[in-house]
Amino acid sequence: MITEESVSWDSLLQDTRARLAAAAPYVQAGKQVAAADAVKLLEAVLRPGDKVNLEGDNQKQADFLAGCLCRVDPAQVHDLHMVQSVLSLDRHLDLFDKGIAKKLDFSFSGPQAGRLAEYVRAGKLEIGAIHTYLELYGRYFIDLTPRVALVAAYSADRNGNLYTGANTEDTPVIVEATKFKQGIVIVQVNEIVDQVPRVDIPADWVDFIIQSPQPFYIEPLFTRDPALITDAQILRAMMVIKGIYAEYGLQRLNHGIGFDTAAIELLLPTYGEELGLKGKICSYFALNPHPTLIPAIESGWVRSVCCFGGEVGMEEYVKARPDVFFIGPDGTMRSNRCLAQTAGHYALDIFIGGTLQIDRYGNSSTATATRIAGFGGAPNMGCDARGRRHATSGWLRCGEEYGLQQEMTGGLPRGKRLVVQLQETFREKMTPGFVEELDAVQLAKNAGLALPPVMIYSDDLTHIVTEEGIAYLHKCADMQERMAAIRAVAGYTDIGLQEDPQETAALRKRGIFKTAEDLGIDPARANRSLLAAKNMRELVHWSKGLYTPPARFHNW
Amino acid sequence: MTVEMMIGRGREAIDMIVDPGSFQENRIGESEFSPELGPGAVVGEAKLAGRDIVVIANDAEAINERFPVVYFGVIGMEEAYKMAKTVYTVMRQDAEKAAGEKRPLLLIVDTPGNAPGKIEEIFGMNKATGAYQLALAEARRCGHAVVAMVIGRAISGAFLCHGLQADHILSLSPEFGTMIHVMPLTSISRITKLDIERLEQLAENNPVFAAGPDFFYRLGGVDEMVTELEDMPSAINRHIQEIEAAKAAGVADCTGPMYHGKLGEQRGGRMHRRPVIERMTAEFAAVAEQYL
Amino acid sequence: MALQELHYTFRATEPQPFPLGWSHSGVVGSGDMEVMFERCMLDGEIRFKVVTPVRGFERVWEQVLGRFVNETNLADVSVEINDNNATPVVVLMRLRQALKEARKEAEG
Amino acid sequence: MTDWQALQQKSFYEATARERANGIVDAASFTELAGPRDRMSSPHLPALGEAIEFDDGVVTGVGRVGKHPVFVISQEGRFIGGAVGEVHGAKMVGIFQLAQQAYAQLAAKGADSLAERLPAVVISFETGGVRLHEANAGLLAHAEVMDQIQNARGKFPVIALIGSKIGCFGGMGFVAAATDLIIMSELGRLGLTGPEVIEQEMGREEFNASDKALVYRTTGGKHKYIMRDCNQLVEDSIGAFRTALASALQQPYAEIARCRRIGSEALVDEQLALAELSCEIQPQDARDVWAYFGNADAAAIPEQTTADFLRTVRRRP
Repeated sequence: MITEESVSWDSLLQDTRARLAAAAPYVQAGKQVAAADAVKLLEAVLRPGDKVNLEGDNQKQADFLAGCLCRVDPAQVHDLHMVQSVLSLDRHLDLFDKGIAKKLDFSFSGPQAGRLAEYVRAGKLEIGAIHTYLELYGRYFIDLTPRVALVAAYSADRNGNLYTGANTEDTPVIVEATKFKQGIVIVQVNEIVDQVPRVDIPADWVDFIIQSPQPFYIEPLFTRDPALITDAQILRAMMVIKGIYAEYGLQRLNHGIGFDTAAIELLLPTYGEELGLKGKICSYFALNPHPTLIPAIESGWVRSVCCFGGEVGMEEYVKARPDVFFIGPDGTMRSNRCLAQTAGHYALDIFIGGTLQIDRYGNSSTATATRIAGFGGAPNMGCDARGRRHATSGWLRCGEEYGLQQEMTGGLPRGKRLVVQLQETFREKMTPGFVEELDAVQLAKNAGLALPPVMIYSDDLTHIVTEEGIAYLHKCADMQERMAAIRAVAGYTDIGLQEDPQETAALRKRGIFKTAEDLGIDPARANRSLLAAKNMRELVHWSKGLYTPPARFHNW
Repeated sequence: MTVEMMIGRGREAIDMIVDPGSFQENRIGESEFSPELGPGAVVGEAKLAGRDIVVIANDAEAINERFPVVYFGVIGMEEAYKMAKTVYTVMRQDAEKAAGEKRPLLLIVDTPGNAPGKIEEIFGMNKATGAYQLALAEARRCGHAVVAMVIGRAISGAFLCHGLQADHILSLSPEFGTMIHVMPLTSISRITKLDIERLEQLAENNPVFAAGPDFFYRLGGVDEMVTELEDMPSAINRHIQEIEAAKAAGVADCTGPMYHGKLGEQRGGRMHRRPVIERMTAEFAAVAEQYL
Repeated sequence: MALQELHYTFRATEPQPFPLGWSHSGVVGSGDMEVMFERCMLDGEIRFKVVTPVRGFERVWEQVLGRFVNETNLADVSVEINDNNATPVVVLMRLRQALKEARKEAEG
Repeated sequence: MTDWQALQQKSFYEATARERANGIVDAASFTELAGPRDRMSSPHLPALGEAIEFDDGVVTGVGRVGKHPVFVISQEGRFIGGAVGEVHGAKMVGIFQLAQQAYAQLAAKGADSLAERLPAVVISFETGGVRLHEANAGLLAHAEVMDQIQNARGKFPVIALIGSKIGCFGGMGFVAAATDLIIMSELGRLGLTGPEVIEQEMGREEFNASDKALVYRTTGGKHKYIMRDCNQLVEDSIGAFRTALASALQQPYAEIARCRRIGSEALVDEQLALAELSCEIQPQDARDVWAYFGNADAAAIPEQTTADFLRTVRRRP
C-alpha cells in the first residue's frame, strides 16, 4: 500500500541539494570553484555507483576534470558508471585502474582500444555496451542518464553562461540530459569573461565553473596531410568519383575519416572538374571542417557543410565562409554533434569511408582481437535510414537497382542510401583487408560482449571500392552473388583467390563488378600530380592564409 | 700489464703520454686561449720524446656553464671551434716550416658525442664539427702529422669530428673499456627491430655494424691497437715518424681517411668500396669525352 | 630473417617483345618497389626475380606476376624486383607504369 | 625518364633522387654512373632482412651545366631515409675522385679553358646520416667525404642542394656545412641532431619534436638563410634549383668560395663570435634570433612566400 508520506516525487532533487550543500565550502564568487579545489568538489558531489558523464569525444576533451577525477579518494568515490562518448586519454582508463570507476558505456575508444581490451580481460572494467553516437545520446534520456556531468567550454561568464563555440559537439546533449533529470553539471572553462560571445548553454543549467590551468585539449582528428596520399588512394578516389558520385549524381554526402576520402576531396577541383561534374555532385556535406575540402570549397563546389565538431586551425577559415558553414550571430561556428548526426542519418544520399576488415559476406569492422575500437558516428550514416521518406535522384536510383526490392516491398518504389566502403586489399605489412571471419567475432568472445562490434552490416553495404574495381553489391539478387562480387574486388587476399573468373566475368557483364578500365579510367594517371593540393602549405595557400594548421602539421 | 679504464680521464692521459711537465694548456706558441672558452676541449702544447707537439683532448669533468648540454666530454660549439682554431693556429705558426718540421697534432679521444641542444641547432652545430674536420684535413694535407689516440669513448659524429680525420688512428684495446661505435648494438636492435642475438651472431663475420674497437680495426678505422698504457707514448711517436716518412715520400692518400679505406679492404672489412669506385671510374672513362 | 629471393617463369600466349633494351623504374621506399626490365633471349619466356623481406606470399607473387604477363604478353625479358612490402596493387601498378614509360621512351 | 621540361616544373621536395639528378643539369646531359644496372646494392642488408635498392639509395653521375661538367650525388630519402652505408658512401667518394680527375685533365689544358669548363660537385642531400645497419662503414665513409671536400678546396666548387623530405642531418649535416655554397628551399632542413634526439636530451617542454613548425623554425631553409648558413633560398621546384645552380656556376670560382661559412681561421673566428652571441641572446626559439637581427614581425616569417620573404628579410650582418 502506498501512503502519502512514503511517496517522494523529488528524491533526486533532494539528493542533489544535499550534494550541492556539501560542495558549498569550495564555491567562490557565483558558481566559481578554484582549480585547486576541483578534486574536493568532486569528492563532495560524487557518490559511489553514480553514473558520471565525462565529456570527451574524438576531438575535444574535458581533460582537466578527467585528471581531477583520477585524484579523488577511491575509498570515498568508487564504482562509478562512466557514460561517455569516447575513451581517448590515458586518464580515462586510469579511473578504472584505481577502482574509481567500474562500468563503462561508450561509443569509441580509438587510441585506448588496446588498453581497454586488456582491462576488460583483467576484470578491471565492465563494458555495458558499445554504441554509436546517436544511440548513446538517446540512452542518456532513457536509461543512462548522468547523475553528474563533467564538461568543457571555451568560456563562461560570471553567472555560468557557457560559450562552447565551434567545438560545441556533445555538450548540449550531455548537459540537457543531466540537468533536466536534476543532475549536477560541472564545467571546466578556458577563461572566465564578463560577457560570452554567444550563450551556447544557459547559466541555470550549470552548477559549477572552474577555470582550468590549461585550455582543454582538442585533437586535430580530421587533418590529413596531402603529402601522405598514395597513388593507390588516388586510383580508388578516381573510381569513386566516376563510378559512384557521377554515376548516381550524388549531392549529399558524408566522408569518413582517412586518406582515401581526403584524396577524393582533393580530386574534385582537378579530376572532377575535368569530368564536368561541378554542380552535379558534392554540393552538400555533413562533415567536420576537413582542411582537404578547402580547395573544393574555394573552387565553388560546395554549397553547405554541417559540422559534427570544429577542427583545430580551421576556425578563421570557417568564419570567413558563412555561406558554406553554420555560423552563429556572433560570427563563429557552432557544431552540435547530436543534430549533425541526425542530419547525417536522415538527409544524406551516401556514406563513404574506410574500414579494417570486410568479411566474405560484406560485414565490416575496425575491431581486432586485441583492440576494442568502438564505432563513433559512422554507423549512423553507414546504414540505410529506415525512417527516411524524402526522395532524391541518387537515393531513388540505388533503390531501383536494389536486387531484393521486389522481394521486400513488392516493387513499391523506395530509395536506398549508398553505403560505400573503400578498402585496400592489403594494408601495410601485407595485412589482408578481406577475411573469412571478422576479428570482431573473436573479440566479442574474449571480452564477453553480447554482440560482435560490427561497424557496418552487410545488408546496409551497397558498394565496395578496392584497387581491383567497384562491387555494386546492392544489385545482387542473393547472398551467393554478393559473395562472388566481394571475391571479385578482394584482389589477392585468401578471399580474392577463391574467385571464379567465369563468375566474375558474368558479374562484370551485368555491371555488378566494374574495373577501372570498365569505368574508362587509366590507372597510369593515378598519381599525385592530380591532387589539388599536395601538402599542408598548399592548403594554406588555397585558404588565402585563413587556415592555420596545428604545429605538428606545420611542416615548413 | 696494467688494465685501467681510461674513460673520463682525458687530462690524465695527456700526462701519461707527453714528456713529464711539458703540457702547457691553452698555449700554442705565442697564442693563448681563455680558460673559460670551451672547457670540454683541452688544448695546448707539449713535448713528446723531446719534440714539440700540440695536443687536443676532451675533459669529461668540465661543464660548460653557458651551454647546458655540454658536459662529460661532449663537444659543443665552443669546444669544436676552439679545437678548429687550435689547428689553424698551428698551421699559421708553422706555415713557413718544412714538412718534417711542422708540429704534429695529437688528438686524445674520449667523447660521447656532439652537443644535441636547441641553441646548438639554431646556431648551427653542424658547422662547428665541420669546421674542426676541415681544419684537421687541411693540416694533414699540408704536412702536419695528425695522430688520434682513442682512450675512452669515440662515439659516432664526435669521433668523426675528433679522430677520424687523423693520419693514423690508435686505440687502447678493448680491455680498457674503449668504446668505438655509432650506436650500441642494443639500440641498433631496437631501431632496426632485429633480434639482438641474431645481430651478435652476424657481427662475428661482418664488422660493419657492431660496437667495439676490434670491429673498427677490421674496417681500417683503427690503424693499431695499443695494449699497454705505458706503450702509448712510444706507439704515438712511432706513428708520427711513419706518417712523416710516408708524406715525405709524396704518395697521395698514404694516410688519412682514404688510406683507411684501403686498409679496410686489406683487413677484409670493407670489400665493396673499391669495386664501386672502380666501376664508376671505368664508366666515366667511357663517356668522359662528352663532358671534358 | 634474411631477405628472400623468389623466382618465377612464365610463357606468354602471344609473345610480345619488351620495347627497350632495358629500363628501370621505381624507388624501394616503404610499401614500394623498384623494377628492372632487361631484354634477353629466353626462348619466349619471361623470368622474374623478386627480392623481398616479406615471407609467406609466394603464391600471391605468382598470381600478381602471372596477371601482368597475361595482360601484356611480354616475353624474352628478365624482370628483377626489389621489394619493400609493396602490396599487390602497388606491384601491379608499378609494373604497368614501368612498361608504359618504356613504351613512351621507345616511341619518343 | 620523364622529360626534362616537365621535371623543371616538378616539386623538388616531392621528386625522387633520379628525377633531381636529371633535372638539375642541362637537358639530356646526365649520365648515371654505377646506376641500377650495375646492381651495386648493399651487401650487408640482405642478411639483416632489410630491402635493398640497386643504387643503394644514391644516384651518382655526371651532367653538364653550360660548359661545366657537373658531378652529381643525389640521395634518395625514401630508401632507408637516405642513410649512408658502405656502397652509398663509396659512390659519394667516387664522384669526388672523378671530379678531381676531370679537374686535373682540364687544368692540363690551360687556365683559360679551366675557368670556362671548371668542374663542380653538386650534392642533392636527403639523408639522416649514417645507416645503422652498416653503421661503422657508413661512419668511415663520412670521414672520406669530408676529406674529399677539403681536397677540392682551391680547385673546384662543391655545392649543396637541400630541399627534400628527409632534410640533411647527422654526419651529412656537417658534410653540407663544409661545402662552398648551399642552396635551399624553405622546405629544406639542415642540422646535426634530429629533433627526436634533442627532445630526448632536453625534455619535451624545451623541445617538442612533434611540433613541426618549431622544427622548421630551428632547421628550415628560411632560418638557415637568415643565419647565412644557407646562401640562396629558392622556390620548391627542380627548375628553381637548377637556375640557381647555373647562375652560381657562371661566377668565378673565387666568388663561389666566398660563400663558405667554415674552412678558414677567419671564418672560425666569425663562428666563434656567433657562438658567443648565442649566449648573449639566449634564444628560446629561433624567432628570438630573427627579431635580434631586425625582423620585427618574426612570427610572420614562416607564412611568407619565398619571394616576399626574400624581399623583406633581414639577415645576420
